[in-house]
Amino acid sequence: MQRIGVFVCWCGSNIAGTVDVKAVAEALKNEPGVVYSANYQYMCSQAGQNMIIEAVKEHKLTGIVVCSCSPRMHEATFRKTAEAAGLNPYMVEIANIREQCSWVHKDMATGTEKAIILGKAAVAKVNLNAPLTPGESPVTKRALVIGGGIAGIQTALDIAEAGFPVDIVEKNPTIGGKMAQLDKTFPTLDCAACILTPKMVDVAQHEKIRIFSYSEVEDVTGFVGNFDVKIKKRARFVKEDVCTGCGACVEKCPMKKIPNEFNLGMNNRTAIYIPFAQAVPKVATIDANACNMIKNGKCGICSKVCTAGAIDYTQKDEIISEKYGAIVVATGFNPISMDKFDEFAYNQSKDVITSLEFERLTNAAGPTAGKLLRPSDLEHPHTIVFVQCVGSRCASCAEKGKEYCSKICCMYTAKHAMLTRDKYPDTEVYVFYIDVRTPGKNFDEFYRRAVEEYGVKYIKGMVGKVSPEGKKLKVQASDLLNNKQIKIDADLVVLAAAIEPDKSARPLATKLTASMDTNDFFTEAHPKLRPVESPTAGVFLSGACQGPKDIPETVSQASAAAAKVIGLLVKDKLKGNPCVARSNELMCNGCSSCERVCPYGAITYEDKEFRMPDRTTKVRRIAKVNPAVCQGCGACTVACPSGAMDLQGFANNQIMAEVDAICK
Amino acid sequence: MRKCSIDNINDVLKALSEKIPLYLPVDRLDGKATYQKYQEGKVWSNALNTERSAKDFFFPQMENLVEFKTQGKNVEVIDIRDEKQDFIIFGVRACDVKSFEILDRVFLSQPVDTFYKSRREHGIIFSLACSKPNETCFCSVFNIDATAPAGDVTLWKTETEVFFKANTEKGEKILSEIDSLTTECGEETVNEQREKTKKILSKLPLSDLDLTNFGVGKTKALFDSPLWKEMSSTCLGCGTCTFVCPTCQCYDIKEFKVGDKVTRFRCWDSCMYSDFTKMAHGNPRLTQAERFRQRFMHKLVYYPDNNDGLFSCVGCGRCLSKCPISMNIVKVIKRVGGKENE
Amino acid sequence: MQKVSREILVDKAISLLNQGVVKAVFGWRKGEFDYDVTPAVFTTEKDIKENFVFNGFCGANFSKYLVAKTVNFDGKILVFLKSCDTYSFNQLLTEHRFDREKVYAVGIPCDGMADISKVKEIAGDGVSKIDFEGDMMKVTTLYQDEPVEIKLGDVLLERCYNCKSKKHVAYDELIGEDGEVLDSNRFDEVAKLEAMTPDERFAFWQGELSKCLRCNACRDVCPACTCEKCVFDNPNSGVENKAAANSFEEKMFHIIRAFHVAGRCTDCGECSRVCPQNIPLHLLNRKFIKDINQFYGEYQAGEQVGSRAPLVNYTTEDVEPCDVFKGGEENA
Amino acid sequence: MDNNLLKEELIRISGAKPVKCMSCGKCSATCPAYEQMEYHPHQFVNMIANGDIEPLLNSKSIYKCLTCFACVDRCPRGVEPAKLVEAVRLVSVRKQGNNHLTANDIPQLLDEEIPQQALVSAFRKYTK
Amino acid sequence: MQVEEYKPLIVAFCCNWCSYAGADLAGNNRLNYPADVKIIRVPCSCRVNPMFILRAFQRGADGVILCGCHPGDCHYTSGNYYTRRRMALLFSMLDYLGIERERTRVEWVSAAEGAKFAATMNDFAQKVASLGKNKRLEDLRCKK
Repeated sequence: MQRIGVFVCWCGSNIAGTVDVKAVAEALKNEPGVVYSANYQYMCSQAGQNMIIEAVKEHKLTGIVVCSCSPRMHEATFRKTAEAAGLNPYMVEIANIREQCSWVHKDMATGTEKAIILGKAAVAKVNLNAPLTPGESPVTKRALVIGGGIAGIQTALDIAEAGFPVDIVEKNPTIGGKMAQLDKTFPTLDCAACILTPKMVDVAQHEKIRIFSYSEVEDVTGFVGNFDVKIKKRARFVKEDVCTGCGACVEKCPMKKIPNEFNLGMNNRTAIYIPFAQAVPKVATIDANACNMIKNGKCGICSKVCTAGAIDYTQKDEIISEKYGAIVVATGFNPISMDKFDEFAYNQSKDVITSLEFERLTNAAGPTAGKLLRPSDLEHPHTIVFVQCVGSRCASCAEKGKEYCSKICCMYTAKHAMLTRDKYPDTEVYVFYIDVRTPGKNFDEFYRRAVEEYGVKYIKGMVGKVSPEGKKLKVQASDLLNNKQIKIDADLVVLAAAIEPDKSARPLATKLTASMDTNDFFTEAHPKLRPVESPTAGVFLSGACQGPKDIPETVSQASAAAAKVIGLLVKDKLKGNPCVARSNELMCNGCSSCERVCPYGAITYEDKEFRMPDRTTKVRRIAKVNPAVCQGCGACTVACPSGAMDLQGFANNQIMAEVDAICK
Repeated sequence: MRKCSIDNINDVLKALSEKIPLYLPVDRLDGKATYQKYQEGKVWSNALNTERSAKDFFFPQMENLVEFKTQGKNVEVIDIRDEKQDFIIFGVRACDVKSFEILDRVFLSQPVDTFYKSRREHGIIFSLACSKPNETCFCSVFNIDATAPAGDVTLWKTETEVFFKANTEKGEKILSEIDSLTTECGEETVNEQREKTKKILSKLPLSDLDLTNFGVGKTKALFDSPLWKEMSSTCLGCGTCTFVCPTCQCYDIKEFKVGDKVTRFRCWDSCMYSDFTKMAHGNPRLTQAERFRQRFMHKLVYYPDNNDGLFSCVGCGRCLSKCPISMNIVKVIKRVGGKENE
Repeated sequence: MQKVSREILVDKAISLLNQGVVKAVFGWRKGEFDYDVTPAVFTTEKDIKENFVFNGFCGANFSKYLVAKTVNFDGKILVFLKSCDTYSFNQLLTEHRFDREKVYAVGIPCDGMADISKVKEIAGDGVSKIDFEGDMMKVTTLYQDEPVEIKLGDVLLERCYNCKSKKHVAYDELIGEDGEVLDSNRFDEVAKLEAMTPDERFAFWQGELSKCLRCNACRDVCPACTCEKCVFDNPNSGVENKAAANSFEEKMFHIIRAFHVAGRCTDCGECSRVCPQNIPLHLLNRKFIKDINQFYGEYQAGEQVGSRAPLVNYTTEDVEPCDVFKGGEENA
Repeated sequence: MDNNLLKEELIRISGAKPVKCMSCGKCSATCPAYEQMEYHPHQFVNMIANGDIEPLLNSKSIYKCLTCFACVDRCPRGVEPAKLVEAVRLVSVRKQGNNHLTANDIPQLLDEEIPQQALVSAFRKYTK
Repeated sequence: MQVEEYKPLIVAFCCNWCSYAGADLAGNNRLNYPADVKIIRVPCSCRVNPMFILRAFQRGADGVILCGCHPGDCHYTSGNYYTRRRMALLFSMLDYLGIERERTRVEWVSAAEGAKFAATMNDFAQKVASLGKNKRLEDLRCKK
């Protein structure tokens, strides 16, 4: 049986003005378990708190009810008071007789009556309170960043700068991501490579950063502060630590007709290759699907020309196990496939290209060495049509496009148009748009410059049809402002394809038990207040894996995620919230209902042996809650049909006791 | 013996119920008969028997015993027993009448259950002879004469008439009050019906049940039979058989708390339930097989052991028709008491 | 007469037993009367030959038994599953309630099972013999000189009358042809109730639920109710109650019982079949199923192993609780 | 008929959703009968959404739509403009005397080239 | 004749992050609502078990209202979506059993919506009062 002390606060006249605090204290004295009841002007004052501490000692109290303002105000205060008095802080309950009583009711009789009832409910709850201790878990001081684009790079650098080791896992042979493929960046028009490659080098040279390129996350177990991750390092048949990146092998490789992914298939590479000159790590990789030596055992030229002896045709995939305290997802985006947009003739004509392909066409390191040439005949295009919102804002057909706005297309199209006019003043440049969206620092100015200074023709309306005719592309479009249908004979059509999360994100989310929205973007823990955290504790989000973003936004989110990670890693121990779910193994059916509603992936299952009534044993599947991961929402407690799952601090019997007390 | 025309039975019921509340089998909407309080418009059912047994009248499913009220640190005990008034149960079949005797031996032996006793004293039983027993009936096995049941008054019903015969002083007194509605008659019609019914009874498929292997002193022989486990293996552990049984008499005592008031009540328990007789140390019968055995051993061995060989089954057949898996006392008698077990 | 005869099942059982594929057989055991069959476990050829029965009264759904019977059982158990039973079977697998490896499931076709109380309503009491001939049964009673002929279709169990599917969604082996998912009228009764006024509905349910004995047969037979400890048996749950003490307790029990199986109930109809008081319990479960289908899209529990039950799922566009009544009014 | 009622009627007949339109103009961009039309597909959508329906009813544009459904196929928002045009046409044709094609006109249209089926379906489509 | 004014008893379950804070804000702004409304704090609306709601009716509540964050704003991201499904089904079932639908309600109240909280409680209390005492889900043992 508890020995409960009740402390009724006047809050000056805030409470005492409409609640007869003495009557409340008097009435609660007779409640079961109550051994002491008092009232005081300001319970939250030092004097008030001392009064509680004294009473705990004098009356050997085991539980405390404070009838005062909202628990959102002073629950923490009185928990500390209880702790100071030698009580478990979770033996305190607050009856909210200010915000929810004295301030909303006018007359003394009503207020007093309600305050007594609220007090009784709190007493009924405290009677069933049990001391709770927050669980503690150690923190592994190492972070994992999944994805080596600008988001991953920035996050890794920031974390490493704070002194914590970081591993980057990148599925491609090099880090750099999409930004490495870009030519210039809006709105400042600096060269992407010029600002990205120094960062890539920083990463490569940072003593706290390890890069696992050509690698993927295989499996994740554990929880915040204590993730166990298995990383699959795919065989690249080149010893990373030995290869100097000299490129002799690339030169001599006889298999020269492999579409070059880095240039989006617009030119070819060899079977052994280095994606681009500034690749990090600058190490060759053998494409096993293309290499004759690996496929048929015939060739071996690269091994002969490699003076460092880095080639190893027998290399196998390798699994690396490592412990991490935090995981940052930075898996990025891809343009969607244009295959389904027949009206734009993407598959019919080489001269209909996506914007990313346009980036490569204008890039000095690209397939045309920076000269803008038509892919079909390598002639200089004179009329270029840019089409915006291809597959974005597309609500009608989920299999074709995306319902959301891809956010970056308006700006990069303005950039493309402007640069084209700048370099080739003899070209006609048309941009067909639905809306031009330019929220961002210097963004609208940039777009207006394209129109006003560079003479880019912006036409409000969509392109309906592109049909290749001879060397030309017949573009049929509408000009909504002039209410005209326009027909243009274009040389090049550039489609601003919608962007979507990388395909590797969905399986990764499953491994991380991080939640995703229907578009496969990772969901944040709170859309406004916790935008860089995933609901799964210890998993953070960086860059376009969370939603479409441009580079400045990506970098700020990347640094924000890094700050959150650093905040986690500096702690030696994680103290949990003890008000978490707990499963009663004896009653658990192992049915998985709780696991399915848990937004944090805090529930796992294990087989456990139980004694049966007839004294035999049986092995049963039961749920286990990881208190470090559980956030205490209680969704599982209702999903559980047997009531095996209960929430500490808000237990079934406690809430029912409150209901009873209120209703009697 | 007196009689009245079947057409006048409502007048009789009305007259009887004027002074004393009367309960009789009435067809529910789903066609099944239950005991309901008589009032104008209620029609006496022609069904062979009621869905639930008549034990509810003396041993209801739930009954409040006492109340406690706490005030501060004091506890006040409140006797909530209300004085029972007389009541009539009309149309009780022989099997259910016999069940009262079986319950009496439990509740009226020392220490007397005063709740039961007071109800029993106030109850006036109008029993009804059977004429069309069902294939599930086996009361004759327990030497119950379905054609002449006991009770304060015995009734026989034919297509056209209802016959009344008082067996006790109570019965005579109450019959005399409705003299004006009945006429004196001979016993020929009744005897004729009884002979006819007896013939049917003797031909009933379960009338040849052999109980020789049960009864006094058979505990040792039957207790360890492997059949208990086998036969109980698909038992669901529900309480249907015990709750429809007219002789099952186990109950649990529980409390219901509202604020400062606690009501202590008793309610039927079932030996089929996993928490049956569960105590602080746990449960003495760990598996369904043991609980299953308890039910049938109690009816067929332990009870007779303590009650001069009287079986505590009356062959009403309710458990036969109600068990969700069709497991029942007849199957137990045949298999556990039959050749298989010898 | 069922499409599949007792002999086929007996042969199947014996051959699987003798081949050593299974070590025990779940089947129906012959009782005192032709309609009286008990679920039982057979382990010997002799027992199967003598006591295995299969006729139009084999309604019992064996799926739930597998939860208890497969535990610590060395080897496989043969279970015969009617199409409706296979849904429960899958649902239990979804909830990890037994080890699929320990079961050999044989799907059997079913023409619907008879309800003996409906037979007795037509033939009268004192049924002494029932012979099956095609889809007719000849019922001999103690009180009628000539056997009464009854069509199976006229005395089906409610759930068979509104059979939702003749398709087997799980089996290792199927006897005969598989059937199809049917367009049943199983929600008609629910719609009829929804069309009543609240007062009428209240009176209806008050009448039905007041018959409740709290024998727990509905719960104990239910293949979705396999909790290690039911809240109604757990003194610490706050809702434990042994007796249907009053009309509140009756409603509480049935609301919570139905809610706990909502989205998991396959509508196998066992609850109504076993209720000794003939309470139409399926109308509570079906209300939930109907609502789920209407609000959250068609969902059939047990159709697929591993499917996500509607109550442990959501969409951001779900109907608001205050709007659920609008559907009902449209129906009215 | 009151404009709002007319709008409701058009939406009901067509089952289309003009409110989903984001004014991209792809319907008009894709329309093969654009030049023949006084009002273009995107205008149909916009004008119906605004309840400005009378001009459409009186315009010959409703008979210029080929019902090729290119706009329906291409519309990124699932607005289905062709169905709206069709609905306006139906509303017009359903008014007594508004038949676009009468039986008397047909002999003049007959020639060797034209498939009879086309005339039959045109007659069905343009007549009450 | 003076008839004592009937006062309904209303239990309001409020989630800690939005609705409870909304109720606090109603207090801060001194917005009145009937004292018949008694609030129970839960971490999230998804903590509310249908058994709690029935329990409240059993023990004498005349109306039960559940308040949570607006869909999409749940502190735990998805809790109120589960609440929405559970309560939709539960309320539909209560209605099916003939229990007055106005006795139960779910309302989404954010921490900023003090005024909405007060208005909701005023409206709910008034609707429940017009229904009179809860007779259809009462437990006579709990009456005084």
